[in-house]
Amino acid sequence: MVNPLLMLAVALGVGFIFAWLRPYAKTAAWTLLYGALVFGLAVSIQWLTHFVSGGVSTTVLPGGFSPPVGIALGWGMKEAFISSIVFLGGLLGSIALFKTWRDTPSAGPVLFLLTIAGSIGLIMSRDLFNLFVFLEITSMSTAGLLATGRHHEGAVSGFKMMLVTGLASVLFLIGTVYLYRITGTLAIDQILVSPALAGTAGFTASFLIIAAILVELKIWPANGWALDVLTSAHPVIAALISTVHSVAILFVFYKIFPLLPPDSLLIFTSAGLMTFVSAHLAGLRQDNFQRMLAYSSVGMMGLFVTVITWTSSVYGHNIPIRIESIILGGFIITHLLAKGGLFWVVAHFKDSEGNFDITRVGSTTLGGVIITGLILALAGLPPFPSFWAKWTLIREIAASSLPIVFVILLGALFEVINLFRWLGRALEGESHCAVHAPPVLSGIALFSLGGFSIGAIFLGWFPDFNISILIPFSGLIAAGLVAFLPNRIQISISILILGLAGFALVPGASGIGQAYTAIILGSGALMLLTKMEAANKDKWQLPLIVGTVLTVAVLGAVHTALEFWTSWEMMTAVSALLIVRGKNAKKSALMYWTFSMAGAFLLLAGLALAVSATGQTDLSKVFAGAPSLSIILISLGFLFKAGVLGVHIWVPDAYAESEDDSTPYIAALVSKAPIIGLILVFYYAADAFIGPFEWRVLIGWIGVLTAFFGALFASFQEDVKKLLAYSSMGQIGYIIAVIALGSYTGWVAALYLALHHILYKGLLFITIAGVISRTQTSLMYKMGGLIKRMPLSFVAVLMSIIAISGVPPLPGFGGKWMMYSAFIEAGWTLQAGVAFFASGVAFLYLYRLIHTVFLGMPKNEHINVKESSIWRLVPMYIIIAMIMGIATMPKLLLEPIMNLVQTRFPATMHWEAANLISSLGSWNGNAIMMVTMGVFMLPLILLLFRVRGVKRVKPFNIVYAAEKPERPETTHVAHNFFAHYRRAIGVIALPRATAFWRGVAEWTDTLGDWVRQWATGNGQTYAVQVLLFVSVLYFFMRQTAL
Amino acid sequence: MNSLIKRLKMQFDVEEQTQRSNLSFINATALQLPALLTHLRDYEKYTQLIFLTAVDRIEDNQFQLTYMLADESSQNNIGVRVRIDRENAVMTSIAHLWHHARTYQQELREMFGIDFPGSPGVNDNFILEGWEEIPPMRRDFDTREYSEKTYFPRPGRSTTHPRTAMKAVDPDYPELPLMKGRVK
Amino acid sequence: MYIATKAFYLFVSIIVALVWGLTVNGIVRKIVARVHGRIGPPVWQPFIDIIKSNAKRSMIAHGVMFYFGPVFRFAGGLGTYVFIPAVFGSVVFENLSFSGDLLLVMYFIFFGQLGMALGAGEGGHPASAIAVGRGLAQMTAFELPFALSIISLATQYNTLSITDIVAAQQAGVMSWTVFTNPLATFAALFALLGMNMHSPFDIVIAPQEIPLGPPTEYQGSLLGMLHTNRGIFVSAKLILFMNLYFGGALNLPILMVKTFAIYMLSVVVGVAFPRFRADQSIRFFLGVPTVLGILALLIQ
Amino acid sequence: MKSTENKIIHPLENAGVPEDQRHLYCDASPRPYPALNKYVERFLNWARANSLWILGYGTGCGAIELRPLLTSRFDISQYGMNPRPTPRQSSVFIIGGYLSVKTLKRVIRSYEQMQNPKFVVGLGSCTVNGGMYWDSYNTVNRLDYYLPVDVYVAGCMPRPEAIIAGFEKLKSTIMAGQAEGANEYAERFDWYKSNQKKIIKDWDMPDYNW
Amino acid sequence: MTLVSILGFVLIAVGLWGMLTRRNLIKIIVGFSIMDTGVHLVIVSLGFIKGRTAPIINKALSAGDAPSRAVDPIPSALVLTAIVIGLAVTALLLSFAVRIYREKRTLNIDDISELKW
Repeated sequence: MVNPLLMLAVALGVGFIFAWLRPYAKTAAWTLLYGALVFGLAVSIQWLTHFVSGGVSTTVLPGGFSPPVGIALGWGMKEAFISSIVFLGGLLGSIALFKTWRDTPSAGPVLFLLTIAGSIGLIMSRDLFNLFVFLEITSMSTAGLLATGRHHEGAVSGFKMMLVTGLASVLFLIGTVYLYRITGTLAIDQILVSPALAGTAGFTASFLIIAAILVELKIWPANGWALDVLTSAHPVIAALISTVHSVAILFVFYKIFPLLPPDSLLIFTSAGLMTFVSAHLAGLRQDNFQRMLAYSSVGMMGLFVTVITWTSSVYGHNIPIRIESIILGGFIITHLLAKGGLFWVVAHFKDSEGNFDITRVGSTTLGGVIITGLILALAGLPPFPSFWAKWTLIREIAASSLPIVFVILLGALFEVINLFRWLGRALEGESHCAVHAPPVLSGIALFSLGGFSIGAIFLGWFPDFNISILIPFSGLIAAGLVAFLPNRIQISISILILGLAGFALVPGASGIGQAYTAIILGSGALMLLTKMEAANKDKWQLPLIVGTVLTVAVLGAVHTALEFWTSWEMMTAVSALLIVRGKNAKKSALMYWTFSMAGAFLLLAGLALAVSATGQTDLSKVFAGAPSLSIILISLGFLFKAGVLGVHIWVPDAYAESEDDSTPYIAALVSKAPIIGLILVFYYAADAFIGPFEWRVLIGWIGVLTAFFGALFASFQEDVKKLLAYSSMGQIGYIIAVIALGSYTGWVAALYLALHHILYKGLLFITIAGVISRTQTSLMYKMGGLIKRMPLSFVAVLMSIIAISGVPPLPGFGGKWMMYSAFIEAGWTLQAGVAFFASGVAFLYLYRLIHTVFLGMPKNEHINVKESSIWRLVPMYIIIAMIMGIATMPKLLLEPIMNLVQTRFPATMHWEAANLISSLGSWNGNAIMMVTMGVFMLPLILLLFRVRGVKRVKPFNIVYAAEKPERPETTHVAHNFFAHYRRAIGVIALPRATAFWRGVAEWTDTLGDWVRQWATGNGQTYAVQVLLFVSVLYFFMRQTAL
Repeated sequence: MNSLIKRLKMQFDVEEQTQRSNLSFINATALQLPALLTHLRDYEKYTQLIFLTAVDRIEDNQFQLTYMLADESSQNNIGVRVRIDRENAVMTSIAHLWHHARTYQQELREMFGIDFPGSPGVNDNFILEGWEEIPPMRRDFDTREYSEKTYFPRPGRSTTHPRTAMKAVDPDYPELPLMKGRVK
Repeated sequence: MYIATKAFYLFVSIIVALVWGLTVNGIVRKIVARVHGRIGPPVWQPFIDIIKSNAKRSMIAHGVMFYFGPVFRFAGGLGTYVFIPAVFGSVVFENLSFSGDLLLVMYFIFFGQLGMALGAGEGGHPASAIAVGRGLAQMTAFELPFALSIISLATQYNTLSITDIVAAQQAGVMSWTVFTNPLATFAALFALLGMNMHSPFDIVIAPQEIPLGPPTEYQGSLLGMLHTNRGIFVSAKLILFMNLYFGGALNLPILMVKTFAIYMLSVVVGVAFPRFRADQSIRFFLGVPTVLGILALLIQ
Repeated sequence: MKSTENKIIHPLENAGVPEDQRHLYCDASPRPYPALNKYVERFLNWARANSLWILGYGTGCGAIELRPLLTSRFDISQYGMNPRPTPRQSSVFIIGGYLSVKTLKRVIRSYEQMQNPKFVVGLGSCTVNGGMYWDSYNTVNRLDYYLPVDVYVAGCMPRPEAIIAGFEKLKSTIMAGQAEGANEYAERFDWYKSNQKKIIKDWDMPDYNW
Repeated sequence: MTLVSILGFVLIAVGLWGMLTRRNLIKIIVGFSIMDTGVHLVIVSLGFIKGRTAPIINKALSAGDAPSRAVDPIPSALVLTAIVIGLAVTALLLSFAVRIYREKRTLNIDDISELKW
């Protein structure tokens, strides 16, 4: 084993040699520089593996004396890990900076090495004064690094930094010497055990030290300087400061925070939380990407402080290594690679004038993939390490303190909103500018992230996680890898992927989940056929669609809470990406993302609470023992995702603005995710149907009101996709309401309705996508008369609207019949009334849909419109055949459903031959189908006798006398079709929810702006803030300590 | 009314002719007309244009246009008469003063062939769709000849002058002599 | 054999309902005329009109859906009727009521409406589309009190089967729903006014402004079919109301008396009131009738 | 009879319609529809005669005399007659008085939109020979040159009784199977069309308004 | 609390006051220097034991006597390092000030706050 001290020595030494050697032997100098870094990395990793495999921590005594006389350097697993991080960050950073350094001779490389060396010193040293020295070394070298830039901004922010850190070091120094005075030693380990520490003087001195470190850690509000530094620095240097330097200081904090009594830790936790929330709040207002990253870094520091102090306050000094590794390790790795990666991306994509435009990043496929990966990693989505960290953290905190969970999740919500906003901007760009060489570094970063997470699973840290849950991820990547192939081969491969996933997932699932997974995969594959029509313009779309289908499907195959949460997050992320690839979808995707993430976080809080309360991992047991609060949180999360009334405002835009070909997957499949979630919760939860305050009745009302308002809003839309979106919202409302019933009939109805919704909503969206692709518009009043041009599409839409409206004989009626029966059986009569009203209002938009698009006057520009391509028609008619089959023989479908539901509720319906008997009435789908055929054929045959004299006329051959029809546009009654309805009851359809959420957004924005004003840019203000911060903190600490 | 005429005479070169106590006509020149009408509308409260009509003074080779205005507060009407050349029948549009004047002007354009340049839609069809002859209200247009030429007159139609027709005694209507007595 | 007998009975039942529906129409027209002090058309005028419409030699069609519109409409009327038991306890007039219940009947009403609306839509006449818009909007409104009333009945009798509901009312006049559940009955009767589209709720077919609305373009046999349907559909609606609220009928004469009386309700209201605008009638139905329906649900 | 049915009907030119709108209008010319079997036709004619649905065209002054027909005093509904708002469903077309060229155009449209069999009643002297406007530059003199008229009711204006008498006459004509105006219009289509086009110079509609 | 340490704290306060109230960069740096000096005084005062001598092993003070006769050597060692570091920081700050003045022609701290929010 190499002496770890050598890393430090080599780095320092090479720093000096480099400066001396560079003018004479460039190659040798550079080799030495990188050699030193690689050496350090290699040594650290070697030690790390040593420790992981059971090595014992050692203490290095460079002077040969033990404390208090000599300096002691600690060297254990944590130190080795952090120093690996530091060297890795340093190595990557120096590679990224190589070009800059080579072109302009400066002290940069030396200072860089000094910073690294100082950081290593900070990590290893266990001597207070030694720490002070290393703090100053790193501060000065980073300040120096700042000044190496061409612009004076570096000097300015360096000045501010030195001012504030100077102040901090004064505090540190005073604290140090007083501690020395009290305890007689400078070695941390000895101070900690010193009895003198407990007194007031010891407390104050320790406080000064820790306050100085907090200032260095950029805790709000004493962090304005850091924001300026990170904004003005060269991005790679900013990455170095934000990751390497900060992580080193964080480790210092980790070493010394036990100096203070444990009951004061809550103050640190709060300070960390405030930093976390305020940084992300202020970050929302940033339009400079690098400054946003600065805020993100600061927020991360806050989170670290929270995590460290909180775990310590819960576990004392015996924090389980597993938890510490996952939470801190996960976050630190993410911080290093993702945040560092984003800084490197900024560096790489800056134009010659130093301006950074994030749209340039997304303009290349590789750049897009990389920034997507980095941002998703930062946002804590699976399979990135931060995801596991987040899960573990929230699960651990939920066990003891729910408010902290909510604060953390609020901050995280701000963060993910902000990150996704930038991602949306990045992906918006089309390739206009010259393509850069791929940023290899970021690629490496991404790769390591994925590698780590998979490694984490192999390490067996999560025994409740089955690797098969990551199938969607591999499917997504596999589909992405073949994106260069011709379209049809690509689609065939995609369908194959879905099939393989089915083989892998379906046998492992059971019950409702199994059926669900199979159905989602099947319908996804069916819908994929439509893509055969034409080559894809967007290479992202197909992999994302495959990913969406798989992530939605995998929800049925999960067994543990962690697996559920993982697939839920994957589904959210992938579907948001699918939406954001639409033409003008940036804003709507952000809205979707915001509400989905808010729902997901509620779900996370609920799951974490349930898991920690039950101590179980298995989904069924978790739900079975879950406390009411967690059931409420979980179902609230699902309701958010389902877009029920109140949080529905993302629905129309997300559906309408996503690509026409993507919408069916979102509308028909993704919308089923919350449904299966609700079903799973209520299936397993023991008391979900009793609840503290009739929670399910509330959900039931939310459901029917969603159904009603969805239908009402749909009636007033002009955009066909928005109409269908609101229609989906309404249908989901019915399903939620009947799930909430918690009765046998209700659940049969729910499953039946959900399955139908997949069928006819998929059918509708496929058909309408075909129409839109032919007519090149999605505004209904611009279409019209298409029945003559697209008769097969018309039939498809006709079938689906009959199915949706519940008119017999198509299977929609069965759903409605069971729904009303269930409502009446349960005594939910008023809800039944509202549901009936909703289904009446549904007629309005359904008629409007078919009339405005297919009937009425054809427009001149659509005179040569052709029928949809065969690739659309085939899936369309397969679905129609399925609908007709179900209509004729509903028993085939219903019997399995009823068997599934029987496992949860006692049966209240039974079959008599083809007659389904409920406690209220009966339904014979078979007979109804035949009678309908009969009564339909009778007049038809009568009329067929008269078909000979009939003259087929043209559109304008309508009744008119004084005024002849001018143009098809003026003759087609389409725009604002239900104006009278709006006049009658439009007052209840005012966009109140939209106004409310806009208000929330504006208030958040204003708050963020207010928080952001703290960073005034004036170094003196920053210094004052530091003093104030320290004073206030001291005040609070005294309160708790005494 | 009289004071109005007096005031007008002070400002414009007009002749007046009073028909009733609340109805006067003044003759003006085509050149003065817009100014005169604007004055009447804006300063003399004659805010309403009742009608605009034309008479074919074929003997003078002129059209006489009459602009009838009303003062709703005093119930007084004033008609402004303007004569324009019949051969080159062009008149200033007053559609900017009263929007509905465009309809009258459209009608005059169609029926008399008087052009009002700048009047909106003045050349659009009004009543006659696709008329190809000289404008039918011009007195040199022989409407009877045109009707006979165009409308397939039913043979056997006879026309009697009302005066002679009313004198004839119909045995079915014994009260006719009473009527006859009235028609002299 | 069973099927043949059933089909024959069904045929008889349909013919009776059709003839009765048209006759009621004729009688009402006669009565209204007499009230006006006119002589009025003969009672059989609706039949002549139907023959006349079918006697048109030429017909035009705007497309397949236009042609299917009346077919849907008539099928909707027929279907509604065949799922309702017309005479309680009668083999002939039991129809096909065993294969469905009240919900089926309610939704089958939509079948015809939808088809007609589609046919009218393909006709392409602006007035048709406007009228369909009005009609659908008004329908959503008057279906609400009706639905509330039906739900109230279902909880009252704990069944959705029409035959069972009729059976429960056989204990004498006071066991009729109109007496046992008057709120629900009145809510439904308000809805019936809207359903019959008599004045004041005839904005849909407003003959002067939007020439008859949906059937503007229909003529000849297509119109004849619509008129035929009017006969059967009126019968179906009246019989449904009779069954649900007025104790059903044990034989045809009682059926005739009861249905005629129910029909007269909307006729009397119709001749007495002028027309509502579409939004007014929507708000009307969402007002008092809906409150009645909600009360009917809450009071039980 | 067979020959008329199978006659290949030349498509109409529809020159009056702008070129980009021609595809919106049917370009077939009308064809006569033969009567059916004598007895059937007799029955159908009875029905037609007893269910006369009126399309009233009332821009002429004669239309003022149509209103009383609907009142209690005259009540034509007792004869099975009813006003009908759409030409598609009407069978008798009442021209209420004089027709100018402009209104004739609208009358032709409405007439052509009615379905065979259809009947025309000319009301007032103006429809007979132009009446008091006989020498106007703008009034049609003889309606039967433009549409096949079944019954004229003379008078200026004819009283409601006269109109009812006219309807009686029309009914007996229908019953006798002689009211074949629609077929006549189709058979002499070119003649009618040329008369119409002679006076309607601004022919901006299809040649036959289906 | 010795006089020296009180003086040190006074210097710290004076320096801090200068740092926080002066607008001129140079004066701020001077303030920083004063504060630094104050800190050094405090450190030295903490190690001082009355009646003892400087902890320098030479003829006057043998290694054996050192524990009993010399003041605590560690604060003195610390202060030496601290002085060096303070000097370095001051130098760095001054170099920043020079650089800022070269490019912005100003030494007013209010004029260099364009990086904000």
